[in-house]
Amino acid sequence: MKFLDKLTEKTTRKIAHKSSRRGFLTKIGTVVVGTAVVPLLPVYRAHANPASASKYPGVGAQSTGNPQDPGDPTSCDYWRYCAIDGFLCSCCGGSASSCPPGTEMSPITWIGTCQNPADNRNYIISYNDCCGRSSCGRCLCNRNEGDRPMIRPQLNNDINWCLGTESQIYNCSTAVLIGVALDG
Amino acid sequence: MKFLDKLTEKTTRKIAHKSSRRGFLTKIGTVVVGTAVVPLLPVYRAHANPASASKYPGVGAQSTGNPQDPGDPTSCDYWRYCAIDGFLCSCCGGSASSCPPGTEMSPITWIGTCQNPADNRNYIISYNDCCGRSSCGRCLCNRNEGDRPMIRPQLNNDINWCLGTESQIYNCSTAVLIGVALDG
Amino acid sequence: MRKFILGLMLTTSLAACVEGERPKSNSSASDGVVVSSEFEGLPELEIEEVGLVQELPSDYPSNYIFAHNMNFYSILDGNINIIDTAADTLEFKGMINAAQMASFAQSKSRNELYVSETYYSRGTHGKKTDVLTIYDMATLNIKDEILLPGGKRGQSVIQKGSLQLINDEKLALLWNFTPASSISVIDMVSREIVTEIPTPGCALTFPLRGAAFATLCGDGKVASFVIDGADVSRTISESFNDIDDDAMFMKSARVGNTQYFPTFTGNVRPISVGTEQAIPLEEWSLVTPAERKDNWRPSGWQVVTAQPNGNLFVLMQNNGEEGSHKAGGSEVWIFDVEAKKKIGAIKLDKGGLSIEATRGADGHLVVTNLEMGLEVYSFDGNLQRSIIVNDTATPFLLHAAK
Amino acid sequence: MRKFILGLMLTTSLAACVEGERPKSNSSASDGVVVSSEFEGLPELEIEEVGLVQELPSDYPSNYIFAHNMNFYSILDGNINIIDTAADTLEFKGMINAAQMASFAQSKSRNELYVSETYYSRGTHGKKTDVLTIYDMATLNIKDEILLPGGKRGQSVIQKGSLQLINDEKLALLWNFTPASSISVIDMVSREIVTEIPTPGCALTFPLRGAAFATLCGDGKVASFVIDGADVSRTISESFNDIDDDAMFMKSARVGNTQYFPTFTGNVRPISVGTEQAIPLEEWSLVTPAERKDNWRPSGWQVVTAQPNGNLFVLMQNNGEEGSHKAGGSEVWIFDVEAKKKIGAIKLDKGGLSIEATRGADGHLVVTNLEMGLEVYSFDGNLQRSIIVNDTATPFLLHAAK
Repeated sequence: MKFLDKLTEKTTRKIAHKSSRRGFLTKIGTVVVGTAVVPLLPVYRAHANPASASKYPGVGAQSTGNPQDPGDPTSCDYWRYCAIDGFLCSCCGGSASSCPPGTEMSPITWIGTCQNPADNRNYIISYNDCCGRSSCGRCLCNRNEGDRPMIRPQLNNDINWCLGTESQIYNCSTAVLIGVALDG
Repeated sequence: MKFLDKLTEKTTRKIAHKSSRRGFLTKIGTVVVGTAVVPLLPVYRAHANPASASKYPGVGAQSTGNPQDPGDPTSCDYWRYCAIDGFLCSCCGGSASSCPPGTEMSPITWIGTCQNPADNRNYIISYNDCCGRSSCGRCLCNRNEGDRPMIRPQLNNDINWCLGTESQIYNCSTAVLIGVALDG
Repeated sequence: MRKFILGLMLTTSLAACVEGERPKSNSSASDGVVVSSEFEGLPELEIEEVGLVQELPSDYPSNYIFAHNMNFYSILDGNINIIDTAADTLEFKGMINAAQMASFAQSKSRNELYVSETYYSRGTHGKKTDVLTIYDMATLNIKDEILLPGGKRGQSVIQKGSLQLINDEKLALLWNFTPASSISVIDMVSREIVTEIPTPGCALTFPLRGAAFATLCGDGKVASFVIDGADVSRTISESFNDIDDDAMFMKSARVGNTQYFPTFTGNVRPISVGTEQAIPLEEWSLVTPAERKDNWRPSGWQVVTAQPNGNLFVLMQNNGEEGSHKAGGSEVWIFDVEAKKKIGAIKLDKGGLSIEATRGADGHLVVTNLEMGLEVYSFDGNLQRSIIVNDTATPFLLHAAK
Repeated sequence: MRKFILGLMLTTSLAACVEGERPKSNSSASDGVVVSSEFEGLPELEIEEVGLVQELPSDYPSNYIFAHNMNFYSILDGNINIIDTAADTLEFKGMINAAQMASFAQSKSRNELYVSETYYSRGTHGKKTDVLTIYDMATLNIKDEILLPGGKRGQSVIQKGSLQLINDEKLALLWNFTPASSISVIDMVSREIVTEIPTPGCALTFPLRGAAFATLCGDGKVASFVIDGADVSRTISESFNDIDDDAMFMKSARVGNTQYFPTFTGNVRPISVGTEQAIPLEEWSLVTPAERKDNWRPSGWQVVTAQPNGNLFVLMQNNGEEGSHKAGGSEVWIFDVEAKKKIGAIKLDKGGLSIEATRGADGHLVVTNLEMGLEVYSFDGNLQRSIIVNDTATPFLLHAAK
């Protein structure tokens, strides 16, 4: 029963705070309806190691290899994950922007806006789900910045966004960088 | 990941020891083939509370109400469970000898011989599985006294004994007292 | 190895034995030396019947709760667990399966349980089947199933608004999402699908009086629908839900004829549901100015519950902020909805993700804590017991027995 | 609330950035004040493609392992996880589902994975389908499935003997149990069921040379079968397996042309498998008289593994006794099978339930520990890394990539 770790609330909240004064996607979601409207899943909680809040035990660390894209894609506090909900595909045989072998990426998806701490830009992140295999079970992560109730589906991560795929079974979630949010 | 508790090895082993000098069902199993030949499931492990090895956390204690049938049927060290394998039906809406509502008791089952510490008799226990609902998930318990490899199926608890039931999906295991083993 | 002979003897009853009286623990046997015990001369234990299956009362006591385990680590194998929250023994009553982000409802008048769910012919792939499964409450056996055509059943993190009963439990309302949103209306007596109501831009439902229901919409309005056979009439309110800056949670609880929706920043919006038309009432604050400054806000999954004719309970966190609305709360605040005033607070032992008040005079508050166990509190805040649903369960949603 | 305009600009590559060079952590933004950073003037990060799915090499490196998660808490939703046990990053390669106590095998010659499994049309109930599912190793997509008639597929705690490939991977052997025992023979090239061989009193299989296999039986004998199309010939050994007092585990490992079966009390039984007929060889002791006195015994689930042309590894516990044979071990002992002698021991960090040696010169020992995580040891006993399969997995069985 200890596999759901409440300690990580703190981690998650810290990050959420970092960009909480920034704008959210409330106005943008509908613009990107072409690609648009994202992933699945529920509750504000990540499964991190109490000793090192940003690290899931038994999961190897990763790096993008790009200093302008800092952080660990297997960590719930990676900057792109500001509104993700589910198992991180980076831990499941995929990457932050690709699905594990044998799954299918949902074409319909929900969008978040996350600030990159390296260049201080706000990027549009498309949280496409990978579908057709059951729960990956690694690196459960939930962050809700900009999340709004289901009557704004393009802004909601509670819906099973495995839609338009051959199977609606949810495996993991990606965070694909699809644009820049300019502060007008 | 801590939900599988290795501490309970000790509990289980202590019990196993208690009757390990007694005879096993090696000769008897085949006799009872009518009712006979039992339940499912795998590995020597119980999920007990480290603080009190005989108690699963969040599960209410029970009593048979009969001093000649001592112990707690929600505890892996209850005397009847000397060769059980799976989730205890006593924790799942059934009892030591009955299935939870909505499930079906397997007519085919595997037999163990357990010593009752109250009257020092060896009783024949039929480990019938309850089937048709998925894993109950409470009180996982595995003890293997008298367990033999699958070439003696009537003595093996690794086989899914949800056979002869409408569905082979395993829910939990009972320990029905069906006779007395007389030391000839 | 010694030889045993099987003796299947029916022994006489031991009912005379005094309950609770424990035998002296002198039963350790070593090397075949049988130590004598006070039961040595007594008849053998009675032989038991094989094949017994438990049943439940068809009308559940008000302390029963349905703990819906979404089973996040195997979503396609979710389940609903029936638990007696007032019991210190035999608290787990039974389980029904509820596959793939299922929805759940109970009919008190027909003693039935309903699960709308989704299956694939090969578990994770193959042919998809949406179905509403009907269980008998006493046996937990499946009585029937209603096939749901079109593959449009809405799937989300489990919530109450996706399956509701109205009109004295005669009609069921099922939320669809493809991503087009609609509501399927099913006659639960004849078990036929009556109609499908398009609800573009709206989601989930809550009951109104009679054969009517309401749904919240993305433009901040609430739409009301009255069903007359296959005919449906609709009214829509003005916009009142500030989704951008202070969204109403889509979780609500009813006291009397009013449905209460907490908002992200700490207000509550009442909606009158006593007629066939939902009427938004004036919002009030759950927090004092000082509490607001400390960012006390509702947070969790099912963040609100109520005694049907009593108080409102809201799961609260402090230091809340944008994005923290599903984090879970540290306290449950109790509100007198007439006085619009906090009248109590329960500090939670292990935090709370979802809350549910059981019905009846002797009710209590049940909490899914942040470790995914259940905790039962008296309404005045005393922790009465902890109950595990199962070792790996994620019981995000609780339904009190009607 | 501020307004944003979406800018979908393709930025130039940042490949020039030096890997590993981290930006100074001066990115905290508060109240809209954007703090300058060294990347401030640089082009935006490149826009990424939506829809990408990873692939694997069709010939897996020898460090890969298949961790079969029986998923004890949702048995109908088991899975097989492909893990690079030599990697400190990107160690998890992918997953295929494996429902309801499935069996698994891999074909190196066809780059295929096989899963024999069972589905119900309604998850836990309804119409039952046994099927052998065929996956492409590079894409992990399903290539085909072979329906298994008769509903007789044997279900047990997952083990290797329930699905074996023989005759240069051309034939698959499937264990059936109803409780009558039989072996289905499937031609994996034409994907047709060739025959079903009754094996009363016997269970599981292990390969012999060519189109032949062996099975252990309840009378202590081993039966050998040679398949010639639909014709099958059989030979049976004398009785040698003392199932009552020192049973052979039905888990074994092969070194050269010999299959090694540990026994419950600490011996090992070699069986010659180099011809079309299994020939029991002389048993020898895994333990010294002193170790036997301390009751050092094999214990766990998959208690034995081997380097194909090297040493034998056995998972051992001390203070063993009747009923402790699945408890799991504290050490892995390494044996030179020619000298019949222990040549090393690895003390396990968190105990072991199952063990598997990866192939190739740079191999290592992979252990499912008693907390259900994986640990990777060098053959000389150094713990190299810990890998979690998933948070609730019960990976009782490991298969090294061929």
